[in-house]
Parts: sequence; C-alpha cells; structure tokens
Amino acid sequence: MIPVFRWVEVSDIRKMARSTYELSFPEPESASKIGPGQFCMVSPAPHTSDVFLPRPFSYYRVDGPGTIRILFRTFGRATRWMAGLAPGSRIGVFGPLGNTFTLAPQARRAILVAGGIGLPPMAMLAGRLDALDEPPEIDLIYGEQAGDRIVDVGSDLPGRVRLHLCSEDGAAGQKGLVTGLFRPLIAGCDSPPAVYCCGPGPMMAALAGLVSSENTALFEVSTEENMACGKGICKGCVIPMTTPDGSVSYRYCCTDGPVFNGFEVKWPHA
Amino acid sequence: MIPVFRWVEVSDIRKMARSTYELSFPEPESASKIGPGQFCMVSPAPHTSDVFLPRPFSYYRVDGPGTIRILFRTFGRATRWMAGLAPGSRIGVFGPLGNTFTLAPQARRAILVAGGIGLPPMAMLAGRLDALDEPPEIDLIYGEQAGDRIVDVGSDLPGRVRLHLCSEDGAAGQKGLVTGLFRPLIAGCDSPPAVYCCGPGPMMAALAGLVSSENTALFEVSTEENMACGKGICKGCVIPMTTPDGSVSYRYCCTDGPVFNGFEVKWPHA
Amino acid sequence: MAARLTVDCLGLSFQNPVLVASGTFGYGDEYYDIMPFSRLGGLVTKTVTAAPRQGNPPPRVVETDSGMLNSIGLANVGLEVFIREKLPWIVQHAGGARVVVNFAGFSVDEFIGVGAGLAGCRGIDALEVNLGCPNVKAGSIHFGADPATVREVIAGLRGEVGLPLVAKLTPNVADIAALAEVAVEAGADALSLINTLPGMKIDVKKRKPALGMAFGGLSGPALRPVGVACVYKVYRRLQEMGAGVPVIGIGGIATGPDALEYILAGARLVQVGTASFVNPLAAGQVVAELAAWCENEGIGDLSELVGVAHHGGN
Amino acid sequence: MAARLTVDCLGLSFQNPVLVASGTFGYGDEYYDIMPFSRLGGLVTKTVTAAPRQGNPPPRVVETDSGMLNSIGLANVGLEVFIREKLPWIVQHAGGARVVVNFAGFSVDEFIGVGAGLAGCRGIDALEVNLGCPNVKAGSIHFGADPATVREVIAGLRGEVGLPLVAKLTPNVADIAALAEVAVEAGADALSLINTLPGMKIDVKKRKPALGMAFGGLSGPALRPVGVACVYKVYRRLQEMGAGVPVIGIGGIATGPDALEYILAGARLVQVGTASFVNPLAAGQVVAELAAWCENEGIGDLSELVGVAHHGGN
Ligand SMILES: Cc1cc2nc3c(=O)[nH]c(=O)nc-3n(C[C@H](O)[C@H](O)[C@H](O)COP(=O)(O)OP(=O)(O)OC[C@H]3O[C@@H](n4cnc5c(N)ncnc54)[C@H](O)[C@@H]3O)c2cc1C
Ligand SMILES: Cc1cc2nc3c(=O)[nH]c(=O)nc-3n(C[C@H](O)[C@H](O)[C@H](O)COP(=O)(O)OP(=O)(O)OC[C@H]3O[C@@H](n4cnc5c(N)ncnc54)[C@H](O)[C@@H]3O)c2cc1C
Ligand SMILES: Cc1cc2nc3c(=O)[nH]c(=O)nc-3n(C[C@H](O)[C@H](O)[C@H](O)COP(=O)(O)O)c2cc1C
Ligand SMILES: Cc1cc2nc3c(=O)[nH]c(=O)nc-3n(C[C@H](O)[C@H](O)[C@H](O)COP(=O)(O)O)c2cc1C
Ligand code: FES
Ligand code: FES
Repeated sequence: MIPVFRWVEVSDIRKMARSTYELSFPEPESASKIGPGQFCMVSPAPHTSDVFLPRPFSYYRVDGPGTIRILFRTFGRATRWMAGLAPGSRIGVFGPLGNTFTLAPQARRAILVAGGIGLPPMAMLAGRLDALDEPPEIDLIYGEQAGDRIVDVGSDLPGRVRLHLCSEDGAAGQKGLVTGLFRPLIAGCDSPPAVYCCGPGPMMAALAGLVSSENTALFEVSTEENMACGKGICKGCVIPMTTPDGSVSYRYCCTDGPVFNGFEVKWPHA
Repeated sequence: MIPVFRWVEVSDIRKMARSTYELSFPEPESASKIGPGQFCMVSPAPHTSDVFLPRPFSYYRVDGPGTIRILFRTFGRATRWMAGLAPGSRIGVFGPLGNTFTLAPQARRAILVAGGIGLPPMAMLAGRLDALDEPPEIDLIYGEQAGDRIVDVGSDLPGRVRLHLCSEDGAAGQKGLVTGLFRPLIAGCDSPPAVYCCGPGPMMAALAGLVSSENTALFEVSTEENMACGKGICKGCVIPMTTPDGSVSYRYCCTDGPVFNGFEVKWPHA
Repeated sequence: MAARLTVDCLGLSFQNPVLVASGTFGYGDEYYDIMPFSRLGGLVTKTVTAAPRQGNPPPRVVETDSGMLNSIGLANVGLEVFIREKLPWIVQHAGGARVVVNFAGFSVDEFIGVGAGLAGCRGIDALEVNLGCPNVKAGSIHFGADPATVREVIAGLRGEVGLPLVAKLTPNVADIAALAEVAVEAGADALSLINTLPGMKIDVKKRKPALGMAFGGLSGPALRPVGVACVYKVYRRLQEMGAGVPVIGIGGIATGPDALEYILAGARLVQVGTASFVNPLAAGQVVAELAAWCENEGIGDLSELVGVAHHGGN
Repeated sequence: MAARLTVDCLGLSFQNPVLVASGTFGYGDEYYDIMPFSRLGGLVTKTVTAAPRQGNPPPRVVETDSGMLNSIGLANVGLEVFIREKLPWIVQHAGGARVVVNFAGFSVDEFIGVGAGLAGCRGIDALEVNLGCPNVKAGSIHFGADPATVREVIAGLRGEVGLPLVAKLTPNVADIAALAEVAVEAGADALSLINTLPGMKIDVKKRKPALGMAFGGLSGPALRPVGVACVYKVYRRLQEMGAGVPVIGIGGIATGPDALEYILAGARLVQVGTASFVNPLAAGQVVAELAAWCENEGIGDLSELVGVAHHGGN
C-alpha cells in the first residue's frame, strides 16, 4: 500500500520498562494493511524539538479500527524527545514503509528471536503467524541485557505462542543470551523451522552462526541502518550483502528491507 | 545586584489579549531588588525547542515573595515557542539585567507612554513611582494598533494612576495614536513633567519630536535591539547616540541601557 | 488576486520557482504518489555518472544540529540504465514541471562524455553539472573548487551540448563569486548555489567518525545562512559583470519564508533538498506558502522580488 | 578515581582543556560573578586592535537555525586601554586559568605592531592571532584566506614575539590543511580552528538583510560539523608533516560530548563560544561533563583521547 505522511496527535504514551515506552497514535486508513516488519518514520512538529531528521520505528501493534502502537527505547536525541511526548502532542508519521516478513513459510514451526528493542516486529509477527489459517507452532524468545528492561509482552500475545524470556543479568527469565535459549529449541525440532530475528547486530550475527539451510526452512532478519528518507531516495541506509565473488553489494534497508534473508546478509554489518 | 542564570519551572501562563501572554515563574532571591526597566533573558531548556538564542523581556510585575511576571507578544520563533509553554515547562532565565528608570525625578508629575508591547516596563514603573514617599501625579498613556490587543492593565495599577487608552482602530479607548493623547496632557502641565516611554521605534521617535528640555524635566526611553548575551559581552546590541560633532557613537542596550536619556538617542534608530 | 508564480529562466517557463534538489527526490517516482513533482517548478534528478555506482560504506547519513551529513558517494544506476529505465518515466510524469538532469564525472572527459550522452535524450529541459560533490577530489582540494577545472568542464560541455547548462558550485572555496565568474565566462547559462559543505560528526561512544567515510556533506537549515550569503554575493557579482545569468538558490529551504530569503537575495529559482526527508510534502508546501505570502503582501508577480534585498541592504 | 583533566600544551599546563572563545566572554569580568573563568582552562580575550573600534552599524546579531550570525566589526577598547584597564584585572583574577590574548590588525604591519605591543605585557600566557574575522577583507577574499598573507603575518610576529603564538584560522577556504601547513611553517605554535563562516539572513518582512552590514559570521552548533571536519583534516596533515603542533578546537561546543568530538578528532584544547550566550554557565558545565564522562568510561587521563578517532575511522 502507498505510504502516507501526516501530522497526528499522540493518543497515549506509557512507560513499559526501564527506558522503554509505548506510543499510540491514530492511523485511520492504513492500519489494517500494515504487515509485520514494516516501519514508520516519526518526526517532530516544527519548533517543538531540536530533533531534525525523522527516525524509523517498527510497528508494534495495530489495534482495532486504526490505532497504531510503537515501542521504543531511549538512546539519543530523538528517542529522548519522544519520551517527553504527552497525549495531544503533534508528531509527523510517514508510513507504512519497507517490506514484511514472509508470512506463510512451508514450516510447521516458527522460532522468533527478539533481542532488546528488536521486540516490536517479532511481537507483531507472532500475532500474524498465529492468525494464519494453518498456523505453525510458535516460539518467541525474547532477551534483554537487564531484567528491568523486559517488557511484559506476554499478556498481549496469542495464547498459543510460547514465550521464552532471558536476561544477561538473570533478573528476569533465564540468565543468559537468546542464543542459549535458541540452541535447545532448534535442536528439538522435528523438521526445519522458520527462524525470524530482530535485535542488535552482534546478536543477529551470533544467531546466524547457529542456523544453516539444513536446520532451517527460512531465516529472516530485520536489519537497522541510519535513515534519512525511509523511501529509497537518499541512498543512505545500505546493508552489505554477501556475494558469490566476494565483492561488495549493498541493498537498502528502507525499501529492499528492513527484512532480509539472513543467509545473504554480510555479518556483522554494524 | 548580580544577575543569576537558573532553570525554573513556569508557574503560570495565560492569554491576556490577542497574541499577548503573561508568563509567571519563581525568582526566589532577587525579585524584590528588581528595578523598573530591567529585563531578563529567557532561553528554552535543551531539546525542548528549536529556539537557539535567549530573548530579552522586561519585567512586568514582581509579586510578593518572589514570583516574576513578564508580558509578551508573539512575533517570531521564540515568542511562538513561549506561547506554547505550560505550567511546569522548564525555561532558562538570566537576570536581572540592564539599568532602571530614574525613580525620583524633581518633577511633580510623570507621564508614562506605552506603545504596544512596550507596556510592561511602564506598568512596573507606574507602581514604583506611586510607592515613592512623595509620589508624583502619574498618567499612563497606553496605545495599541488594534483594540483587541489592549491588555487589561488597569486593574493591577495603583488607584492613583490615571490610565489613558487608545487604539488606532478605535475598538478600545480613544481612536488614534499615543501622541494624540500625549499632546493635551503635556500642554496642561503646570511645571515640566518627567516623561518616560517604551514602544516601537517610530512611536518613540514621534514622541521625541514633542518633548524638549523646556517642556520636560526628564525624558527617558527604553530601547530595543537584537541581543545575544544581555551582559555587555557580545557587543551586539548597539543603540546609536547623537554626538555634538555628528559622528557615530554607540552605546549598548543591555548594559548602558535599555533605559537612555531620550534626548541623546539618535532617532529613528530602528 | 492570486500572485503569478511563473518564472522565466533559461529560456523556459517554470510554473513556479520551486524545484526539488538533486539527490533528495530520487528519480521522482519514489515520492510520486505522496508528492507528485508535476506540481513543482521542476525535478532535479540524482547525479548520474557514466558507470553505475554502489556508493560508500555505511553509515552514510547522520543527523547534526538543524542539519545532516551524507556521504552517499554518488550511488546511482549509471548513465545507460538512467536513460533506458528512469528518464522515460520522469518525462512521462512531468506534467508542467521541468526536468533537470544532474550529472558528474571523475575527470573532465567523463563530465563531457556524460553530458554529451544526455544531450541527445528527449524530454530533458536542462542539465545541472554537479561540480561540488564533497566526496570527489582533485589533488588535495575538491574537483569543483579549482577554477581551472571548472572552466575546462563547463567550456568543454558548452562545445558539445545545446541544452541549457546549469553549473552547481561548491561553497567550500574562499571566493565563490570568483568561481561563479569563471563558470559564467566558460558558458554556464545559470548557477546553482550551493551544494553541501564538508563536515564531520564523531560518534563519541564509539570514538570514531559517525560516517563510514568519516567526512560527509552538510545540508539542511544549518547551512541556509551560508547558502543565502553565497547567492547574495554571486548575484551582486553577476550584476557588476552585467551578466544576465540567473542564480538558483539551494540550502536549507523548508518553508516559504526560507525560499523568499533566497529570492530576495537574488535567486530566480530555488531547490528544496533535505526538507523532503523530514516531510515529503515540504516542496509543495513551499509553493503554497509563497503563493499565500505574495497574496498577503500584495505582490502580483513573484519575480518582482528577485534580488530586492540588494536595494535595502548593502 | 577522578580522571586527570590537566593538559600540557604550548609548554604550559592547563588545568582543564576548556577555554572560552574570543568575543564570547569579553574581558572575563562581565560574567565573573556568574561563571569565574578561573575555573576554566583559560580565557581568550575579545580581539584587540591597535585603535579602539566602535564596530558596525546595528543590527549586529541575529539568530539562525542552531546558530547565530554576528557582524560586530571587532568593536573593542583598543590596545592602549586594553593594556592599561583590562589586562591587569584579568591577570589578577585568572587563578589557575591561562590568559590568552587575541588580537588582529588591518595590515601585516598592524598585526605585528599589536603583537609586539602585547608581547611586553606581564601575565599573558599566549597570543592568539585572529586571521579569520570575516568582516575584514584583503582584496576580494578575506585577509586570512590568503596563504601568503598568513605566512607574512605569522613569520613577522615570530620574529618579534617570544610568547606562544596561536594562529586562529578561517574555515572559509578550499583547503584548510594547506593553510594550516603555511601557518606552522611560518612559526605558529598552535592552531585554533575555527572562526565563524560567512553567512547571511534576510529579514523577509523588511525585504533586506537582517544585519546592518548584510554579511555576518555564523557560529553555534550549526557550525560544529564544519569545525570538527577542519580539526580532523588539520590534525591528520600535521601528523603527516611530523609536526607536534597542537590544535585547539572551536565551533558549536555547548556540552561535554561536543567537546569530546573535537578532542577525539585531534584537539588538545577546546574553546566554548556562542554557548555562553545561551547559558553563561556552559563552559563550566562542559568541564564537569568531561570529568563525568571520563570517570564513566574509565579514562584516567583525558589527554589519551586526543586524536583517537583517527584510529577507528579513516
Ligand atoms: C527499520 C527500523 C526499525 C526500528 N524499530 C525500532 C523500534 O521499534 N523501537 C526502537 O526503539 N527503535 C527502533 N529502531 C531504532 C531507532 O530508529 C533508533 O533507536 C533511533 O533512531 C535512535 O535515535 P536517537 O536520536 O534517540 O539516537 P541517536 O542519537 O541517533 O543515537 C544515539 C546513540 O545510540 C546508538 N543507537 C541508536 N539506536 C540504537 C539501537 N537501536 N540500538 C543500540 N544503539 C543504538 C547510536 O549508534 C548512537 O551511538 C529501528 C530502526 C530501524 C532502522
Ligand atoms: C530590553 C528589551 C525588553 C523587551 N521586553 C519585551 C517585553 O516585555 N515583552 C515583549 O513581548 N517583548 C519584549 N522585547 C522584545 C522581544 O525581545 C522580542 O519580541 C523577541 O525577541 C522576539 O523574538 P521572536 O523570536 O519571537 O521574533 P524574531 O524571529 O526574533 O523576530 C520576528 C520578527 O518580528 C520583529 N520583531 C521582533 N520583536 C519585535 C517587537 N518587539 N516589535 C515589533 N517587531 C518585532 C523582528 O524584527 C522580526 O522581523 C524586549 C526587547 C528588549 C531589547
Ligand atoms: C542525501 C543527499 C544526497 C545528495 N545527493 C546529491 C547529488 O547526487 N548531486 C548533487 O548535485 N547534490 C546532491 N545533494 C545536495 C543537494 O542537492 C543540495 O545541494 C544540498 O543538500 C543543500 O540543500 P538542502 O539543505 O536543501 O538539502 C545531496 C544532498 C543530500 C542530503
Ligand atoms: C558575538 C561574537 C563575537 C566574536 N568575536 C570574535 C573576536 O573578536 N575574535 C575572534 O577571533 N573570534 C570572535 N568570534 C568567534 C568565536 O571566537 C568562535 O571562533 C566562533 O564563534 C565559533 O565558536 P562557537 O560556535 O562556539 O561560537 C566571535 C563570535 C561571536 C559569536
Ligand atoms: S533511508 Fe533513504 S534510501 Fe533508505
Ligand atoms: S546583548 Fe551582548 S552586548 Fe548587549
């Protein structure tokens, strides 16, 4: 569907975990057509902030008749500005942008791996997979560095999705990394599962080391790169890809992605 | 007294007339020592606006134990940002800065002329003159281009101050310019009055044409020029002065002024 | 009465003075459904080079205060694909907008070769010569900062190309007016001012430059005072020379008043660049704001305002 | 453990690397009660010239996006009054801070004359030569943009002056590294980078330039990417030359991380300018934020970070 740029009023903002916020806004026309993995660019209304460029955020939830929710974590200027928004604040939203995860893999099982603020597209994907006519069995692994950053995603997930939590400090879920939870899960699969992942570069690179075309039916990742336009224009957001002859090949995170075949991404790209 | 820079929270903001707002904030230490004509520089807290330089605003009222009120009108970026402030918003305030009007003139009568948003220092001056041990008779002429811009200053003025209103569109007070009200007033004075003025350059220039060392005991004006520092450092805010030999002579609005002897200012400087 | 926004420039009529700048509106198709360039004065395409280019390693873009840095490295599809796949679409969808094709080379010969290749194509209204890409060097200074090189490139193109030639200059020189003079003497029909300024941001956490190539080009509102100063200077010099060559103002334009700054300083046309990233509708809004401003101020013909700031100021 | 912020530079020890820039902290007394410069690495005074100067007609300052323009025109009390009335107060109140006196002339001889006049004064730790005031011209380009002039001024001063000589360069040149090289060869002991960039704002309502002199110098955060790029380029060139000459980073510094950008790019010292207008406490806060950052990152000695971005980036 054709993306739209519009000024909207924040309907709600709430803190979900340390440094982590959920932001809701209306998206009247397009909400139902948004696919898991897609994102929007969020920019401040003129004169309300010193943020200049818009920033990309994955869609997290698409509620009933046209409310969108995104989940974000504060890092720098833009996300700190966003954390200070209040209901009624005006923001610019440009979306939906980018491609989506492949929804109907020939796999009876799907393992979704979310690292940190990589959670939003994985949560949305879990819901969409579960809503398929013949849904696969779904495992969602979700890990954070610190337990107090874990977002209570479970209550919003379809009942059939098995949620596996971990944190590096052990303060919530199992102590350790998502790869630690992933290994036994994939080892226990009868047939190659579809694996989906979104998280920090090093985490995705580590996961890429654990999958192969033998043990996996599909390996899709959602990538990140600095963006200016979100629409394939500025040529800013390149993701290096592996090529047979070893030469460099770039694809654009915003239009070719953000979802790529994880076997083709050159790790670590970040 | 030594000026202070501090971050404060807006205590109140309210609309007083078209495009015109009153902003209140605490000023714990210095409030009682502020003189009429002095000003403060207001800057946005980091990341809350795209305003860069602070802007000068005259003190309007100094209430009981340390609340300051300023009165401002929206023109450009900074004043539009200020109009959007809410109680609790953080702003930077640097003050008190500049000199003050001469408070004890050897005159039995004082005529104060305020044009548009030149009102704040005139209103404060009226109160201070009235509080003198031997207060002069006080007339405050206050004019606006449009009647819907007139601020209801009367209710806050000491009872003895005679308020004369005018507007160019005639929608409030007498129809016409402040100079129209000024002429009969000065003509009717028994002895030369002290004349104080704050308003747009052309208005002050016109007034300067009506006063002389014969008919006036004192003629003081509050000037305006673009400022960066407010403290005599940037050398930005010069006001040209007349010199006997006709050469150019500059004085600094922020430290030599903003109040100058109106007979010495080179009109029109704006 | 609605103001006349039409501008005559380069022997062409532009339906309004607002174009979109090279590299910030792609080939027109990406934003078309959101902001059709056919409503604008024109589209300036992303720089095309002889061969396709992958561009520089990431990160390629990063925010700065009221601006951004880019080190795209002239990533583009190359002349052949551009002519075969991109240009026909642009020409077909241009409507009343003018099609300006921006191009560059890595040597004088390449500049002339690409220009000649484009000159034969149907539907191009003008060529803009990108002399200012901060990521391409000639010795220690940038290619386009060397007056002799600029002269050679423009004079060489002038000999080969019948289309209107716009020289887009870099602001990274001590005297932009002197460079402009050289370009005009060599045969440029108009000057586009300005391209980005060399800049850098350091990622303090990582303790290294935020961009993969370290240096990038600064664009956005931060740059506007520099662009306006360049246009003002060059316009004045051209008046002194008695050259009727028009100037196209670029740099940090996001609103109608921003465009007016350039027009008052001497620009006949303006280009909106980075602002489209912040709001894809920006260029269309600049047109609307110009129209509203003229109506408000009783300006019958926007062209009357070109260079007016020279009479009030000094 | 608290990090060591002390920096050795110009044969002097600075208690921290943060100075306040010329023209933005006056003679130290104006802000002293609010922000005593004695807590800083040093004070760089407003440019002093041979004769007192009234400066340019108003308006002299105007805001731009993330920055400001100024056309002060080197308003100052003149050499004689400076030495008699300003310098003694500064020296007396400097505490642990270094006193750097910035000066300029309108000819090579005047530069040398003023420098020589200052050289004999007690309490001055170093001289900064203002080669970049955008409001002073030499032919069509700015005085300080001409390498031959820079060489003459610095070499001439070198012959007359025993004090450490810091050359403050303009960024308004095609190749700042080449200019830096010239200054170092001529005998500069350090380079201050950068001065303001020429810019202009048009007052759209009045349809004329917002500043009385039309052009002004751009400063503030908008300029930071340009300043960081200049420091990075010049540091690299100095390394290539094998010159141990330190660089002082200036332009848009308002916070600790801003200062770190310059330090990582190669600056041994930094100067806070325009930021003091926005918040008179800014320079002191930069010191505090640098200290906190080092502690957080386990940096024992801030000097270790100088130029580190050259090893990660390219
Ligand atoms: C397709 C896509 C989808 C995204 N979806 C989301 C989302 O749903 N929720 C969300 O919170 N973020 C998401 N991001 C990341 C988000 O865009 C960035 O966090 C944001 O741009 C940071 O802006 P800032 O101004 O706060 O930080 P900046 O000032 O731009 O960056 C500050 C520092 O933080 C680092 N940094 C920035 N982002 C990250 C990050 N994500 N992880 C680790 N370090 C980082 C930077 O390298 C820099 O050093 C997504 C990014 C992409 C490309
Ligand atoms: C000593 C001093 C005291 C002041 N006291 C007050 C006060 O008490 N209340 C108040 O509202 N203002 C006061 N001002 C003026 C105030 O500082 C300006 O209105 C403010 O800086 C405008 O900022 P801006 O960003 O909104 O407008 P800018 O973008 O800076 O200016 C926008 C446009 O409006 C014009 N403009 C700006 N100010 C005025 C003005 N006052 N009158 C007419 N045109 C103007 C400018 O020339 C420009 O064209 C005072 C100024 C000084 C020097
Ligand atoms: C991401 C990006 C890519 C650009 N690519 C080109 C280009 O290919 N050719 C060119 O001549 N200018 C290019 N520019 C420069 C712009 O056309 C314009 O001159 C500059 O950005 C200043 O205008 P602005 O501040 O409105 O963006 C690019 C600018 C940006 C931000
Ligand atoms: C109002 C003002 C006055 C200045 N005066 C001088 C000066 O007299 N001499 C000088 O060398 N630099 C002068 N500068 C330049 C600053 O020292 C500094 O190089 C420049 O502003 C960039 O730093 P900043 O962005 O931190 O302000 C002045 C800058 C401003 C804003
Ligand atoms: S963000 Fe502009 S091309 Fe991807
Ligand atoms: S505002 Fe800086 S000297 Fe007056």
